[in-house]
Amino acid sequence: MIEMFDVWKTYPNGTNALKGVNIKIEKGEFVYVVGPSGAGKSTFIKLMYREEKPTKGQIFLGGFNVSRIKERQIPLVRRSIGVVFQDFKLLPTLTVFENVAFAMEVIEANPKQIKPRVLDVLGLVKLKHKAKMLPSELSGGEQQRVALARALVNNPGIIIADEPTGNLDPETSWEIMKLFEEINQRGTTVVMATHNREIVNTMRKRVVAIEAGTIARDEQRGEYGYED
Amino acid sequence: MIEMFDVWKTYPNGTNALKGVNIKIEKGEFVYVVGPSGAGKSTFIKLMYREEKPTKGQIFLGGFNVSRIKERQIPLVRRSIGVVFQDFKLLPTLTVFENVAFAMEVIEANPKQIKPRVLDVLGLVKLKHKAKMLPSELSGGEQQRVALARALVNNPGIIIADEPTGNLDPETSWEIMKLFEEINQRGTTVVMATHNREIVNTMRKRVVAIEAGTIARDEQRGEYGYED
Amino acid sequence: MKIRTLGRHVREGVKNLGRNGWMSFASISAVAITLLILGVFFILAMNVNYFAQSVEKQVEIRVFLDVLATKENVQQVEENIKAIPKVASVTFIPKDEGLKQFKESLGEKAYLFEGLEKDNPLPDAFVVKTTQPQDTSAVAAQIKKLEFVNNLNYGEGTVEKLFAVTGAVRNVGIAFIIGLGFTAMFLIANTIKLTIVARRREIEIMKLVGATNWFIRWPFFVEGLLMGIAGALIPTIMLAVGYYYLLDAIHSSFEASQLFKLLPLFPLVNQVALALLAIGAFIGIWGSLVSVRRFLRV
Amino acid sequence: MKIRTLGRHVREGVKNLGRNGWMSFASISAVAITLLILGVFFILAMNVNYFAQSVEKQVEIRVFLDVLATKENVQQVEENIKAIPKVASVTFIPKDEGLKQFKESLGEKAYLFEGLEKDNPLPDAFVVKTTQPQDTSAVAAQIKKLEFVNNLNYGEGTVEKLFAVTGAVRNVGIAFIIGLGFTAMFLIANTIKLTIVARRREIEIMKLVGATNWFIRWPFFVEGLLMGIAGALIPTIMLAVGYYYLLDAIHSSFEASQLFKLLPLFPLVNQVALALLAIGAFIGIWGSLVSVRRFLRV
Ligand SMILES: Nc1ncnc2c1ncn2[C@@H]1O[C@H](COP(=O)(O)OP(=O)(O)OP(=O)(O)O)[C@@H](O)[C@H]1O
Ligand SMILES: Nc1ncnc2c1ncn2[C@@H]1O[C@H](COP(=O)(O)OP(=O)(O)OP(=O)(O)O)[C@@H](O)[C@H]1O
Ligand SMILES: [Mg+2]
Ligand SMILES: [Mg+2]
Repeated sequence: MIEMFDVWKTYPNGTNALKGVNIKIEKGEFVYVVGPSGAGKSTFIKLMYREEKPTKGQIFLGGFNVSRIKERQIPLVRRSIGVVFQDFKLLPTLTVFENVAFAMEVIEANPKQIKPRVLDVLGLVKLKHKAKMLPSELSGGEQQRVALARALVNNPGIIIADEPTGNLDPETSWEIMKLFEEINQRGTTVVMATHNREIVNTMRKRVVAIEAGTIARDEQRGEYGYED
Repeated sequence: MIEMFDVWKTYPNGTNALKGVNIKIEKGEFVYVVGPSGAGKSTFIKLMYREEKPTKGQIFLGGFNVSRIKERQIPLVRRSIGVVFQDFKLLPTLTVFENVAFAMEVIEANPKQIKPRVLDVLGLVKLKHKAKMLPSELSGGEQQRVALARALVNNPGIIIADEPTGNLDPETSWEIMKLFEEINQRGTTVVMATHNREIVNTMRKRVVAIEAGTIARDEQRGEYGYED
Repeated sequence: MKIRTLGRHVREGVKNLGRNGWMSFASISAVAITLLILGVFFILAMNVNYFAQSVEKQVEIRVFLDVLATKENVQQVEENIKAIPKVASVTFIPKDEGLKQFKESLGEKAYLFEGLEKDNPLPDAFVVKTTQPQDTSAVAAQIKKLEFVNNLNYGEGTVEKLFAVTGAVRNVGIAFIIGLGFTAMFLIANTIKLTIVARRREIEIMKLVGATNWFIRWPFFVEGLLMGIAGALIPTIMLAVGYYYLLDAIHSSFEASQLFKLLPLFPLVNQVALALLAIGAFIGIWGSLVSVRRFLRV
Repeated sequence: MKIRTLGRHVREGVKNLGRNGWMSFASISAVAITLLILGVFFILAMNVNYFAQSVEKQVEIRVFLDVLATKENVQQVEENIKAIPKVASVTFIPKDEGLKQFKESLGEKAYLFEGLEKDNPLPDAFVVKTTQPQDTSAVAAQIKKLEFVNNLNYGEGTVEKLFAVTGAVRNVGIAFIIGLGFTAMFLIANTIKLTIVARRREIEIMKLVGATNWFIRWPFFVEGLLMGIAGALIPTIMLAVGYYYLLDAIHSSFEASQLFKLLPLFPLVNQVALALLAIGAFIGIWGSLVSVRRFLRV
């Protein structure tokens, strides 16, 4: 499903964020990406949906060679992935409902199906009652859940989530994690960067630890690690 | 130090974020504010430094009646507080160094003292090497630490932090918490909204639990609670 | 793209005008003000041209005949003149009429020549007009060669100067209108760009969520078009109403209506409306699309 | 505020121009283009006014004396005319000179009056100029009452029309310049507002970090001032150079220099520079401060 071969990423300012990453993630897997702040987790994730271009190396995702793809095909890659961004990236002038619906409009979904589906997903993240509000009228955790709803709405084959529980209380976090588990059980590949030791250690999955731009550890049913 | 009497907050869109909050926080205390997503923690905090105005009730902070204060005096209140915002609120066109220095320029500190002090604080949050970068060139956790550095730089009497470890790995979170503890030991009042059960339960302090806009629990050396 | 998506884009474009209310307002008013200036100068230039034309039309050739010419000779000359290409009209002025006109042209000084009627020194004459005033000297040269034409007068020297002036005025006017047109375009596009730069983050987010470039462009296209049209309608209406009242004011004062002969309301207003709407719509669309493009590379 | 803080604000204002590079560029070029238009029309209006003045200055009163007036009488009349207030100059034109001038004014038609020298019908005359051309008819009325003045001619009727036209042209010119000035101000302020709206979040953050309103305003003040000045310098230089070459081109062609009498480079360029810089600086500052104010209520 997702494969990286010797992927390097140097940002224009000279920061070496990734240094030769090799990984293979199978269809239907559930992968935690862990590591200290600034290790390169978000960069690793951004390369998958082509927010960033690798400086060197090859990345394959679905049928696409993401590192060599034509400009015109980038939207196709992104539509096959649902992304929860670390900084949410909600459209500030659209309501919660419109933000989630936008992802469906982009794939030119049948307008009749948009409304029920969006309300469904907002129900899953418990935000149906905030559907008509703007992102600026939401709490941090609520915004994060809208971002999650938008990632889920199209039932993508891959879900990539960058700290989707960073702004959530443990209870809500667990509900969200159960949602991820459920989706994963239905065959969706899930890649999730997280700092939540409790979750990683309880809900055992594959753990990829990134440290200073390289994969330091890659274990099936792994632990968060980094005890203090 | 901080006192609230029957404080209500209704946002313009009708959301009742706080419903009659009474609290007294003494000078030098360390208070965790916990509660589910959307409970009103950020609102509670925003009232203290007057980002939001209470709909009803009185708020006293330092020598100021924050709920009745004159427009001209608001900056004075804010300068006596160091705030770590949930969404960081870094100035996008300024470098890390300039962002932190800005808080010192605002109080018209001696320019000669700005540079060493800013580098000092950046050292505390381990970001000295990123001093010349723009916020957009940082990882989520790095941005959060810049926000923290800015809150600390003026040695304010009160530190208010809205989930200051939300984007940090457990190890870095602990370092930050030790920093808070140290500052608190030197007499600084610390108010911190958090979702981090591990931290709250390990580093025991006063815990104020907010639920649906009211204070549900207020315990010295309390627990995070909300077991699942 | 499916047809229903087009509908979505149009709706979205309209909604965006409201969502970015203040910005839309700033943009539309900048477009309106810019086009107002352009429109005012367009109307001015058209009227200056009209005035220049009416002055040019007063140019005529006065052909003085030989005193000895018989009636038949005179008729012959008239036909010969008429045969010259580019001659528009030929009018016979008998010598008595000629003297009357001459004295009228002298105004107050006429009394100095009181006694002249008894022994009229003026010959019979023709007044010749050409189809294009600028052809005057060429035609005059041909008439001069005719038999029984003793002399002719069309203000040689002065007429050439007049045409130089009207020509220069016309060229300067055209240069001004073109220059103003381009600066108006620049200003409008610039304003639209500024409103779109403020939304660059939004464009980036849309792309990251999987929108194609055209999916993003369409609503901006509609928005730009609407801003351009709205920004053009306002000055068009202002100019139409303003010009109507100007004409009214001038016609109501006899003096002013003698001095200022302005173009009638129609078709001038139609021309202005067409020009402004075309520019507004074109730059509205072009400005948005160009500015959006800068942020599509995500 | 401490003095060293002022220094910080100035530095910060300058740096902000660079930090918001693209926006600053867009703003400055919009200011420059707008002021360029204003400057062009300012120069045009000044020259039209100059032309109108030179036409008005040609107005003179021709006073024809009684044929019976003796030399002493003539001198008496001259003194009497000079005694009238607002009379600027009096020139004696003997009758032979008068006939010559008259025939010259007839141009080609002069041959029709060949024999007139033998029996000159013209009397001696004075040419009178007034200090202000507009005083002509008043002065003429007074001269008419003098002894030995037989008649006078200053183009009654025509002159009034001329002044009506030049007055109208002047008023329209002033109206245009004022209108353009205001629209230029609006456009500049609008552009600056748009660049600042894009930075509203920044202003809010500064306030939340404890900055006073003035602490935030100062760098914007400096930035607005610099944008205004930069945006005014560009068109000032362009206009100065352009006008220099225009004058050059006109002077190098004899024909053109006869037709178009333009104002010299100085002091016109100084006036334009002053006007544009004043407007640029003023609106730059005003535009930024007003727009910043909207976002200070945090
Ligand atoms: N746009 C950018 N330009 C330059 N450097 C960048 C950029 N984005 C990230 N970096 C740098 O690359 C490194 C890896 O960043 P990344 O965002 O991948 O970290 P992360 O593992 O997601 O951290 P966190 O847990 O704090 O989110 C960091 O040192 C960061 O400063
Ligand atoms: N600016 C606003 N306008 C309208 N409603 C708001 C605004 N900010 C917050 N709210 C609402 O007020 C309630 C409390 O929000 P608040 O941000 O205080 O929650 P919180 O406890 O900080 O949650 P989180 O843990 O998710 O950050 C929520 O229901 C939220 O939707
Ligand atoms: Mg990250
Ligand atoms: Mg919050």
